[in-house]
Amino acid sequence: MNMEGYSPEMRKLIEIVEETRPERLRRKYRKFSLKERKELVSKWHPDYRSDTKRRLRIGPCRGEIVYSEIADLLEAWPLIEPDSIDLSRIDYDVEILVVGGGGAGAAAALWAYYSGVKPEDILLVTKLRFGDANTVKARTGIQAADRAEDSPILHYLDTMGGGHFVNKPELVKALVSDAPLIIKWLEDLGFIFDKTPSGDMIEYAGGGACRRRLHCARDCTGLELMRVIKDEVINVGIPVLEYSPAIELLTDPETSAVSGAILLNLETEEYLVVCAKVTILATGGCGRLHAVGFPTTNHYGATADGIVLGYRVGAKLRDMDTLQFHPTGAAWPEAIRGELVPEKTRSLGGQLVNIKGEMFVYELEPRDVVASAIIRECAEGRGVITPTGAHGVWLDTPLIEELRGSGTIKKELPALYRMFIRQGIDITEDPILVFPTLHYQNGGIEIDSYGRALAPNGKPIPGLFVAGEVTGGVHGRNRLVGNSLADILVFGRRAGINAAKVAVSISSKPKLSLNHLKAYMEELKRIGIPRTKRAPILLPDYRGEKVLLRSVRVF
Amino acid sequence: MGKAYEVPEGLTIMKALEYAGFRFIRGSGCRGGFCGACGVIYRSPGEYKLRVGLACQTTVKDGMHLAILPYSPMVKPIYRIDKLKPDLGTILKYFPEIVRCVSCNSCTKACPQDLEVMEAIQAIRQNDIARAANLIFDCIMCGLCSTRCPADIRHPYLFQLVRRLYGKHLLSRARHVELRVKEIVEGRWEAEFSKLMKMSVEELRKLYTERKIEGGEK
Amino acid sequence: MKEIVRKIISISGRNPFLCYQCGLCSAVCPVVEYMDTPPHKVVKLIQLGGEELKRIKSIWYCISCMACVDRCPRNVGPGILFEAFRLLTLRRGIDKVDLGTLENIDKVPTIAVVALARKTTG
Amino acid sequence: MNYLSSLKYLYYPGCTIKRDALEYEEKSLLLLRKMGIELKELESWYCCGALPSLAIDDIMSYVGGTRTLIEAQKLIRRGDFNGLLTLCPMCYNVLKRINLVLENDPDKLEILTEYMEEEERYGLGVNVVHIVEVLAGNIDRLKEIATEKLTEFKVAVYYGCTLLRPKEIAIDDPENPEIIENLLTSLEVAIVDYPFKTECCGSYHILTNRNIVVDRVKRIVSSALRRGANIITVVCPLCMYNLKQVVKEGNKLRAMYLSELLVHLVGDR
Repeated sequence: MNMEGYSPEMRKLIEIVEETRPERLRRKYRKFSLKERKELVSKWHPDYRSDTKRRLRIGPCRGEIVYSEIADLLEAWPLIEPDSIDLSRIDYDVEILVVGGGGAGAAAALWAYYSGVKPEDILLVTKLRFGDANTVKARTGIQAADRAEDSPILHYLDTMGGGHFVNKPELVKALVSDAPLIIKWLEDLGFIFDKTPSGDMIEYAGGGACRRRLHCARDCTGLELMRVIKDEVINVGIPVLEYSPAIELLTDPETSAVSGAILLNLETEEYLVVCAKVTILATGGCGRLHAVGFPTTNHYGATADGIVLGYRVGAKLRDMDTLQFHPTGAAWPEAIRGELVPEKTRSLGGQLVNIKGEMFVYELEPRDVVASAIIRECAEGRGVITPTGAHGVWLDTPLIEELRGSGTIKKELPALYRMFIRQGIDITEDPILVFPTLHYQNGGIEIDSYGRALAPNGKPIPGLFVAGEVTGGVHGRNRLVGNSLADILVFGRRAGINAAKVAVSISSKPKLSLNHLKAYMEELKRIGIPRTKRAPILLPDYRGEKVLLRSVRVF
Repeated sequence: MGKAYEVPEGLTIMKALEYAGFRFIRGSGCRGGFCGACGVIYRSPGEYKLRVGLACQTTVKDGMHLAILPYSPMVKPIYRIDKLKPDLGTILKYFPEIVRCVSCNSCTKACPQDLEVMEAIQAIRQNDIARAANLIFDCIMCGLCSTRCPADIRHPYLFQLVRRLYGKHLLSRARHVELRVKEIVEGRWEAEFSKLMKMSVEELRKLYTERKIEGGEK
Repeated sequence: MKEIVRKIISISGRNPFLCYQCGLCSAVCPVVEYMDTPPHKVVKLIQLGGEELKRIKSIWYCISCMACVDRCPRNVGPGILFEAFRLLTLRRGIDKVDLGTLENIDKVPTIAVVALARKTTG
Repeated sequence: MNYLSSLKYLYYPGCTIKRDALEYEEKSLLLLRKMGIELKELESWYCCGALPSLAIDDIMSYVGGTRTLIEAQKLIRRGDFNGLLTLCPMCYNVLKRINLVLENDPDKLEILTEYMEEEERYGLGVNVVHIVEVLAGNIDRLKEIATEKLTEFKVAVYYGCTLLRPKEIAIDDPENPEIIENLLTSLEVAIVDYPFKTECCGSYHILTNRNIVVDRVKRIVSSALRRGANIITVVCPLCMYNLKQVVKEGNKLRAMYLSELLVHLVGDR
């Protein structure tokens, strides 16, 4: 079987897409009404199926429904035995500990530094390399309402509407009000935005947004973002510890405030003790849990570690019964299955088309609507089945060239073009097959507008800030394109600034304990969780079945 | 790595190694060709060329010999971007090795992003920062070019400096962004926000449905 | 013939044994006064192939101005022998100048830096 | 200028012109334009290496220059160009010597061609010229437009090394070059003769042994001064930089690029 390019059977199907192209070039599919949207989503989206989730049996949010994969992590034993950890020997004694080396963590560290904390009093720790995060994979852009035709108010409405109106208003207000400021900050740092020669931003339309508001750096916005702020973190001298994920938070036995973390050096397998006045969790999302068996666009380390750590110290989770399935992940060829086909492909005019060459959805509906529509087409037999048995619908990329002139794809979507040409498919000539892919964790640890982690009683957990994808509340039950990069920077910044304020106000050195963990373990014992179930998992395991069955752990 | 494993056809090198039983700590990042964590060097049977690529983007071929590069050693210079002048002098100070480029083109051949790396180095040498920044915009900083460079150029960090010099000092600033920031800081939108935040979901929903979409749909 | 001499000959393509020590090279060399061994004497030492060859620093002062090469009546081209001599060091990966330590590197014309790099780094 | 046939050259600026000698470029281009000589800058060009390797087995050091020559070759095929012009004598020297080596050694050209993997091979024969040669060869055009008299100028001409050595590529007699003097004399500019016009300025020692450069330049400058010069004219950006370590603003002696001097002469200062 040839695994690159298209098979002759698939080529026949592509002819149908080509036949209907001239007709489709002339019109757009109408938008769904709110009622139609709701019907579609509730029937086809995994968020609305009952077999994908279950009730939590322990912890601060006992009784709440979350995705089963998340519940499995929360109902699991820690990696360490509290009594075997020597907390008297502190390896790093800092003011602010930032856990996570993606966009949110880097922004938090920088803004803590800008707020007066000495760089050497900050420590940024990360599981893989600094910058190995979903941030680098964010392709399409950053939303910020900065054009005269636009306003933060409209951005607010779009975000609330996209999130099904369950977003936390104070967080959305913070997001939309700070976003332009973030754009300015990035400009100051030397971020290369798509601009006109006079310096005006070229802004693109995004699904669910009523104004063109996406600020892009070609189709590698997240990559450019991570490159720039990582460079800056190193320049200002903030120490970074790579391959050292936090595997547990520490609490002060007297105040119950979070007072640092236990890290694991992945390469030497030794644990490290960090004492910190304030800890900022910026650990990212959960795509690598492969909820409901979906492929994912996420990076290798997206395993929801922060959710586990935060929950064990009493943080409230919200909207963990919803995940974002990006409507367009590559469905073929197998080598890139699940990888993101950015929304910009649709912003530029790429239409979604079923096996009969019909449009079945307006391509710029909110993501959950588009994803549901694609799942429906495939479930009802109007999708294409690939040689490896995956489902998909066509995304008519050559249409972009017809609409906007030849050369548009290479100019506007170079990374996408490259990803496919490596696999023998020229997207300027042939359409591509797409299917929803697990993309984003909509919910997470609930925060307030200062970035503080909240307990179920609505009070902040002292010493703990949270930022980025690991948080919940900003996006409600569905995130709009371009709001994730805005989110990580807006709340990374807020967490950094406010953590700095708190750190300055604390004069005494916090004490360290794992008391919270002991209490949590009592609960685990009570409901009879087997000792073999452990979390955080840190990295997914993709080893072949044969190997796993015969695995003997020696080293 | 000199040892044979049998894997299914069509897998990327990364997935093939995992199938064979390897579990990555280093050498796996975004898994989508964006982070440069998984540089790999390989030779194929019947080929004398030593090739490089990304393990997550390169499909395995029968008989291929390979090694994952866990890290590309190079030290990043420290600078304050706002204090620098966007010209070759600045770059020479931090990356003097670029004068050692002999236009051998090994870098371009190594680039998994198909960038014109050698052209970019030469553009820097010609003091054309803007052209260089645009040529290497898509750099994922994998460092594969650096491993092949006889001039010992630290391309990833060099290009990072070039891009920032361009973005900071040569691109015009967006005036409309500054205006909006000023408005927000001055509280221009506060009144509307407080109205909006007090609204019921029904009221919000009505505003949302009735809002005009820019460009509209036909 | 000593290995070092053989190498100098093969890299330069010139024959040091043709030199009859007229001293013209040293007379026209613009930097001879900074050298520990004047060019004609370096050529003599190459002919002899002795141990002291390894201690000669003159070659790092030569800037390939070609004055000695053009005027050498025996077509020995001391400057070209010097180049081969330098390359014996540079080709082992040993740099004679650390470009990273040059204080005025950002101020001088680029050609000066390029030329220095080509003549003193390997 | 219509009665003069149009002359066209490709132009290879080299790294230093675009950064350290912008005024040299500006004046040169202006002068040539006024003389009815058209220049077209190469679209891509590569570092020549500044000083050629003198070893016979250093083929790698020819790669940049040869790539540039191939670029020129492509354009020459399409347009009617008289050659590839350089302002920087180091670029001139390197390109000229690469031509020489490759003409005399077909094996080297073969190895290079194989290695470079360019779209086409270098067919030799790109005529590399230095601006001085073009000016000297078109004195008539210069005379035509020279409206000013520079009676106050007493010019010492400084050639440096790389236009004259090795003798195989020299633009004039390397022991006693007079090409620039003749040019200036025919334009009625007063010349001062002195013995150091082909002495090395110390070149790249400016980076590591500045004192060598200062010593050398002092010797050159004081000789010119003693003989009554008030202008020392230069064609190389590195010579210029090195001279300026000694020749400062307000001195009796002023350092001036040849093009700058000639631009004075055509009344466009």
